[in-house]
Amino acid sequence: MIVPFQHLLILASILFLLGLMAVLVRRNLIMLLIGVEIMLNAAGLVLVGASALWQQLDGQVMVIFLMAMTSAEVSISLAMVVYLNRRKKTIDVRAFDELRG
Amino acid sequence: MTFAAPTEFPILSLVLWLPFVGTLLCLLMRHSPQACRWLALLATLSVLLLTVGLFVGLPAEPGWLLKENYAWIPSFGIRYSLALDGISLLLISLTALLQVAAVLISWKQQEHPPLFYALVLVLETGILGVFLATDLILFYLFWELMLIPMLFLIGIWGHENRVYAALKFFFFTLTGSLCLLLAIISLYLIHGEQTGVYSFAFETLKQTQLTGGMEMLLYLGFLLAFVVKVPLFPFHTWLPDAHTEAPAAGSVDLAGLLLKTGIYGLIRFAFPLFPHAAEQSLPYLAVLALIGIFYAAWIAYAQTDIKRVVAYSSVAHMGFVILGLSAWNQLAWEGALLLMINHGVTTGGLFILIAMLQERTGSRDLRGLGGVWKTLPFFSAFFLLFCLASLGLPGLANFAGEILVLLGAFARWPLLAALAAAGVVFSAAYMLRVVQGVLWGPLGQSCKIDVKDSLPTDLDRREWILLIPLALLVVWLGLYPAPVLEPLRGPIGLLLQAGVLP
Amino acid sequence: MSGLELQSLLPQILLALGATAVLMLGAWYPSRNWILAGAAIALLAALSAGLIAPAIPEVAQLYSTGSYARFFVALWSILGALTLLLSLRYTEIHDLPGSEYAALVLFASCGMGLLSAATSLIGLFLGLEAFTLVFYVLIAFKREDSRGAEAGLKYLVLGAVATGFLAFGIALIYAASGSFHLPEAFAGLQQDGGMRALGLVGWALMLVAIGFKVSLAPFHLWTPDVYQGAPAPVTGLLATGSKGAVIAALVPLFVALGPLKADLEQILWVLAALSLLAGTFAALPQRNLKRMLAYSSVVHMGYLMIGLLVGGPAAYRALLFYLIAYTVATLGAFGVLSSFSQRDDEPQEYADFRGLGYLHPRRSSVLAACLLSLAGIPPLVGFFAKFGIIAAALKGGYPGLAVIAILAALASLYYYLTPIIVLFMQQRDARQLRRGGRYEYFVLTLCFAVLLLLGIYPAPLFQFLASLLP
Amino acid sequence: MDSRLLFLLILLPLAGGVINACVGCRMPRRLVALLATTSILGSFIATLSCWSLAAGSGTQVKLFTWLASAGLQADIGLLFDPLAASMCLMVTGVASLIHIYAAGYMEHDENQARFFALLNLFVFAMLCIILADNLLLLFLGWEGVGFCSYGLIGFWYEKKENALAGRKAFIVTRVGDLFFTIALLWLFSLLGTVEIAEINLRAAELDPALITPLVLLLLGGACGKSAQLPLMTWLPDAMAGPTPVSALIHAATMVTAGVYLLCRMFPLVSLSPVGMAVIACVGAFTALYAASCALAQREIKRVLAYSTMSQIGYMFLAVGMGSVAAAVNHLLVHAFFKALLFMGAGTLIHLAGEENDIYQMGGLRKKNPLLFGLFLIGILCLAGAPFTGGFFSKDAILLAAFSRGDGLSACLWGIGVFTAGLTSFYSFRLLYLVFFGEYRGQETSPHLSPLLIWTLPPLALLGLFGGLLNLPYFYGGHEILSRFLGTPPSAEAPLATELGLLVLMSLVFAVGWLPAHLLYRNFQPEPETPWRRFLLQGWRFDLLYEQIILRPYRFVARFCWLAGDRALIDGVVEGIGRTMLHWGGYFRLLATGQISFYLQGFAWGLLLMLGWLLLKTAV
Amino acid sequence: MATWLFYILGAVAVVATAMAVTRRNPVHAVIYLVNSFFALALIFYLLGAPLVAAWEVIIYAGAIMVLFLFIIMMLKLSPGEEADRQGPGPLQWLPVMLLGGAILTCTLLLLQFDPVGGQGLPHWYASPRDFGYALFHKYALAVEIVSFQLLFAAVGAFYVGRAGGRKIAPGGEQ
Repeated sequence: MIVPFQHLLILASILFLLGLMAVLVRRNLIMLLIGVEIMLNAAGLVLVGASALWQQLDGQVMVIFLMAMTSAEVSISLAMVVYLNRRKKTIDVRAFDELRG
Repeated sequence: MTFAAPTEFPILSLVLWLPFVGTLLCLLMRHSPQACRWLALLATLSVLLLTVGLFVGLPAEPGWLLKENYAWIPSFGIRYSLALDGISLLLISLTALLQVAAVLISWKQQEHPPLFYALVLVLETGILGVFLATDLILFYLFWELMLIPMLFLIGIWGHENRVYAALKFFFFTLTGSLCLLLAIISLYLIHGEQTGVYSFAFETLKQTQLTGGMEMLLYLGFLLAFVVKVPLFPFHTWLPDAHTEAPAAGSVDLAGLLLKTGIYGLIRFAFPLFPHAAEQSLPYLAVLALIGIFYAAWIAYAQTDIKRVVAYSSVAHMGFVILGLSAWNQLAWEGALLLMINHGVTTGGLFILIAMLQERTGSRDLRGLGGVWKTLPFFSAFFLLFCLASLGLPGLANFAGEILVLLGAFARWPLLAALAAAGVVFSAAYMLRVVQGVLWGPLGQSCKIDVKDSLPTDLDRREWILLIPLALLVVWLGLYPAPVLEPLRGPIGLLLQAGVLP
Repeated sequence: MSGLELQSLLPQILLALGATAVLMLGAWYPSRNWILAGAAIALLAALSAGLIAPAIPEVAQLYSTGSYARFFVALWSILGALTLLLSLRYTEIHDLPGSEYAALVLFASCGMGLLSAATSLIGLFLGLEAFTLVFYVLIAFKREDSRGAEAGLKYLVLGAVATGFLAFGIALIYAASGSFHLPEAFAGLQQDGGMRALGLVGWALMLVAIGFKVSLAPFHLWTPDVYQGAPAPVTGLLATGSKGAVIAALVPLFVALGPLKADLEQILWVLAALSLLAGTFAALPQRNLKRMLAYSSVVHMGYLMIGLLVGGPAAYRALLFYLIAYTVATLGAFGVLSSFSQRDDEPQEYADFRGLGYLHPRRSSVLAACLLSLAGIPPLVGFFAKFGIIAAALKGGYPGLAVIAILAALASLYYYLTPIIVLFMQQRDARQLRRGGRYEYFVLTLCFAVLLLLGIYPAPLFQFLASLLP
Repeated sequence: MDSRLLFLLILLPLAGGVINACVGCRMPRRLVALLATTSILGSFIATLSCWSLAAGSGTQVKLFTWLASAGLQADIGLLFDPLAASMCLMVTGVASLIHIYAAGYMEHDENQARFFALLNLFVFAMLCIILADNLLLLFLGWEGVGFCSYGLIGFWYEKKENALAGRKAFIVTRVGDLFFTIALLWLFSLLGTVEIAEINLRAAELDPALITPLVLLLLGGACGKSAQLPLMTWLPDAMAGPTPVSALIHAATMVTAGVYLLCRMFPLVSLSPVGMAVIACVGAFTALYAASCALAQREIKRVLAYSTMSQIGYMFLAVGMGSVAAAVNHLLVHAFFKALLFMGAGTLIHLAGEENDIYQMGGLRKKNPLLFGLFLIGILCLAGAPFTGGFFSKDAILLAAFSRGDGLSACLWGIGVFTAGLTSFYSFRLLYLVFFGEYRGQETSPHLSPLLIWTLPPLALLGLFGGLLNLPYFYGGHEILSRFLGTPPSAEAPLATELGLLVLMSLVFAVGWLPAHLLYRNFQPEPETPWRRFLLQGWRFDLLYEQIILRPYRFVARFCWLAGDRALIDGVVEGIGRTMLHWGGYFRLLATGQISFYLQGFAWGLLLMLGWLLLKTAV
Repeated sequence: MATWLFYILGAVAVVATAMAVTRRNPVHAVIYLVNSFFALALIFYLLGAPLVAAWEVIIYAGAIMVLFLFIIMMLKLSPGEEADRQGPGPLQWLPVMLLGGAILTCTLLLLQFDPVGGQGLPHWYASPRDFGYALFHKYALAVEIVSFQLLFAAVGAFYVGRAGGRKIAPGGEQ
């Protein structure tokens, strides 16, 4: 065996939490998106580990879908970033609080 | 099911849905107000004829006189089941009558007549439904169905403070009815778990075995809903506002009918379903009723708005009714129900007259009115008559009911009944104050000219047609109530057996 | 993949291909009529869902083609069609590109259809993402409207994060059970009667994502902002379809979860109660119709959660009935809003509605009817919806929730009546609005009719839903 | 003869009243008056023709059942027995005369229809009281007369005071009615019937402990109607009504209803010595009180009103002393001469140009000697001049009191005698101030309708010779009335007593007359002393009641409204609503619009879930 | 040997991610992230997923991150761009770290209760052939759906990102 599966879970959780923290704390839209990417990667790590654990491919396939989905999402997000930056001349999420209450 | 087979011709459904058809037609013809007026009158009149026909045609015997029962929502065991006994018969007759009055009194309704008449008609369907339904969910549906049109009637066509009044009315009653819903569903589930028969049919649920605590809990759920509608003492504050702010038709319906639905719910559902809990609750009901009688009479004395006085007088009268019910004997119950009918007629008449007065003088304020007899003798005569009836002058409507209630109540609560008799004196105090302020004394400044800058004119033909029957009814019910009492006798007997007698 | 599979998945495929076709053709022949075409395609898909029997019960271990799935595919297709019909005039006055819009809405309803049909976590994930991605765009579709952009951004960021949660949750569950396919995926979570810790963590993560999608407290905060910013028809779709699809997908999920649900019970209880309270309280002081509806939708999701929590055929039946009632009423409300919307702005503040009831009686009364139905006033369908849920709660032994639900219903009347009062009971100083389009009137009439008919005679729908349940 | 003819008695006035009420305003005035008068005359004739039916225990007839419910059976039914018959005769007779008088008195009033309608209805209600065979019907009449008097006192409603006086009368009497109602309820719950005859029959069955309270309750009712202490304040104000009304309602008939009630229920009443004693005391003290007030009054009608009150006091005394016959006799005689006095007063007021104040009159003897003669007869009866009707009836009462012999009766007798003196004093004060001396009012020469004079003589005669009705054997009479009524003959007092009383009473009369003669023969205005004012204001009872009843009542009313309804109940309800809206504000604040805050929501939610799950799995 | 490699790579990934998350300058952040992705790719390879590892490098490190860089450049978010001039200081970090730490501890503690703890990851190798077979047979439908997603994402991105919406002044709006 390589490592106990648990260790992999621990690693993934740490990465996930790092991503989450980034999302929580950063104000720069780009950094928020990066945080999301980290979280998704953590998910991917778990999936790959699990597919190794169960010795079946579904997990790996899911990772592929995850990546594809991520790229789709990223494309829209970055388009959004461009669009918002064009409108407000900033990508600081704090600037977007016109709707509230 | 414990129900007999449905009657071959669904006369009850006809009575029930006729007004609703009227509503739809009104909405369709919303571009010609005149047509809507006549339509509404036609619909209400035909209902009146039908009910009078039933009243004359049906025998005065205990038990259901007519039944209808069809499957409706099998998955919940909800059935479309209507039934009619002497009590409901009287109440639907009253409803039909007062609705005609309501339409006639709002004949000159100027803003959005179609919507107005449509709502009045829906309201009629709702009230009739409440008096006819025997499936609890069906009953609840009609119970709620009364709220919305009334809300709009008050909120759209009301007076100065209408929205507040409308919301207050709505939330008071709705709070109660949601408790009712909760209780109904719980009862339904308990019965279902006991017998495996999931049904909302009243006669089925009556068989449910309940533990004391649970029975009391459910009973309180029912009680709250009905008592708020009646209204009993601490829950009455919605009524003065609603009555005062509502348009004439609204006030007539509120005072004449909606309050009655509360009483009806009590005797038809709350008491029979939970006899033991009901038995335990009677003393409290009696005391609250007595408090209500005094309290309302006092407050009425402090009002300057005539409508408010009459509204509070309704609270007092309903106090008498509840006192009668709490005495739990034939005499008192007959009196209570009779008083219910009489109060419907007299108070309805009073609100009609007040509306006429306001049409002419544009004021309901005692301080501004006075000496009306000089300018409007006929109007004043009617006003005096109805006021006297309302203060319980023997020979006029209310007295018959009140004295029966007192006689019956004295048997069980001597002290309370004796005190309640004092309420009659108080009612004289505030009613005569109104008569004083409106009819007698020098001409009040509001009465010098009416809205059309001329001396107010006395009753026109429509108003005569409206008032004569009511006046005759007031005298008839006062001098010869037997025709009303007989249909009541049998059903009341049954209801009293259903409960455990003290 | 075989022809059988294709044929069995026909409705979704129709939607997807139709969307593509509209997109492509629209590139050559730009026209707003593509929206009508899209509506036609969606209806076609609905028809096919209703008429053409599936050859095989499940496609590729991803999507079921059972009657339950088919029903929701049809429902969301029809919803898509109605949304498109509502959008026609809207896109005109706001000068939005027709074909893109139509294509995106079509694909959104395709995604919803897939989600409701999912029998595997992968399928769930893909379906969910499919329409989430589309909504990112649709919400920000009015590009000249800065509020739209902000709403889009909020939905995007939160959605992306939620996706992360969902993915991680699914991954954990897969790690625990070694399968994505229901019910094996959950069967693997079983450990001496309870749920494995891994499963618990996975479910917690998934619940966050789900809570975001259907806006349960405390994951609901985005709702009012996004509702307010998005174009009215899109808001309608977002409020009904995206939430409905998730709920519809949750039912089989919980069915598959079986007894393990017991471990999540308290959490679901708290979520439901919290949503009921938070939504109610926040909705009370609202003076903006869209925001009010947003918070009220939180409350409704609380009701649906009660249904899920109780479980069992009766509760699920009540839940689905509630879902449909909610969908119709909400669609109608937003339909009225979109048909009220003008070139320069769409009235949302109550101040804009004062006395509007007499200037536009038909649309106003439809709005009133929808609100009253949402409030659960008979004889509108909302009453039986609430009735069913509360009955289920009492029967399932959750009197506390039932009481909270009743109180929420009571309080809800305040915020549902306020706009009605503003519409009908205040002096009219509202300005005359342009009369709505033909299709809008059609949709609104439809909603109204459904509200009333189902309110008066709900029996058939109840029986039908009972027959649907897996 | 068909006993159902009896219903003509009550139906004729009713018909007259209803017709006048409905269409009277469309009929010529004369016709209105004619209709009213004939209807009353009709019922007078009916009474006479039905007289034979009254013999023995009378006849009972039933028209239809009014209220019938479990155990309760209240008919529209009449009991025509001697007591009722004699009352009927008096009421219808006096009423007819007064109607005729009123036709002249009101001939220029444009509201004649209303007046006569109410007057007829009043007679109808009064006859209901008299003839009712059950307490409910009696109560109907009881309230009916109350309403009619309300309407008639406030007949000239443009003047606020008149209407207010009417309202006062109605409500004060209604307070009395409250006790009557309670007595009724109680009797029904005890005996299970409201039939008067049956109640009287079975009264003996009742627990003696209960009878006294019952009697007191009945007394309360009687006090209200008959303006006895403490419910007497309404009667003087009631003089605001037209004079015929005062004559009919507030002198002859309605006010005596209380006495009649007590006589009616005498078999029950007599069972409670305590009750009897209380009745007697109330009577005696009222007699004294009213007489003392009458001393100081200036308005002619108020003097008469107080005198009425005091005479009714005598009747109560009689009942209390157990001599129904004496009471009834005095009732009848008093009715005659008091009606006479009031009608005379009405004429005088006309004569003096609608002037009420006796200081503004005087010397009217010369103006109209005939009227003077008639009025003098009235005064003599009132003052109890020997061998007038009033003398005999009063004498009988005092004799009854005297011959009882116990201490209380003795005191009451003393009071009675003293009051008799006062009575003759104020009567002659009135007479002198009005008729003697110089005329002090402004000159007027009103045209007097002959009806205003020629309706008086019959009453004068009746008053003068009313004594013969029940002339004791001592005077060679046969006590016709008491035999007719079937009451035990008055106590056979020894000759000495009889003689002594005769002399004493004559002396008392004289003692009353002499000072009046000296003081008022030629007019000088009386000095304004506090005592006089005290008496003038009826011992200031009105102020007292204002302070201890009305003011607290108003306060309670406002308090319940503002503090109870407005502040407490509405306060709570609206408070709940406001609180919820307030909290709603906080929940709104959560939606800050900040994306990262929303994300924090996610994180916190996740943390809580995981924490809970951890707790569950760990524990 | 693989075990040691795993831990080393794991450490690298964590450190690199941590750096990426905390960098003030987006460009640096992206570069660090690329590092961590490389590490993850190697871990994937260790776990017997060569193809996934390759794609991790190609798609994530290659495509997505480059896209990020491109956007950052395009928006001229050079160091000293005002949006994040002074990035979140300790004051912002502390609560978030506490929150994250709490969640992490809860997760890890919960995982203690899971039987999976004992299981080890075996040496295992999924050949690209099998992988492709699985992808295009069992999951062909899913692939189609994903492709549609990509298509509509592209459309959306194009629509949103397209320059010059109607009412936007060249200066933007503030």
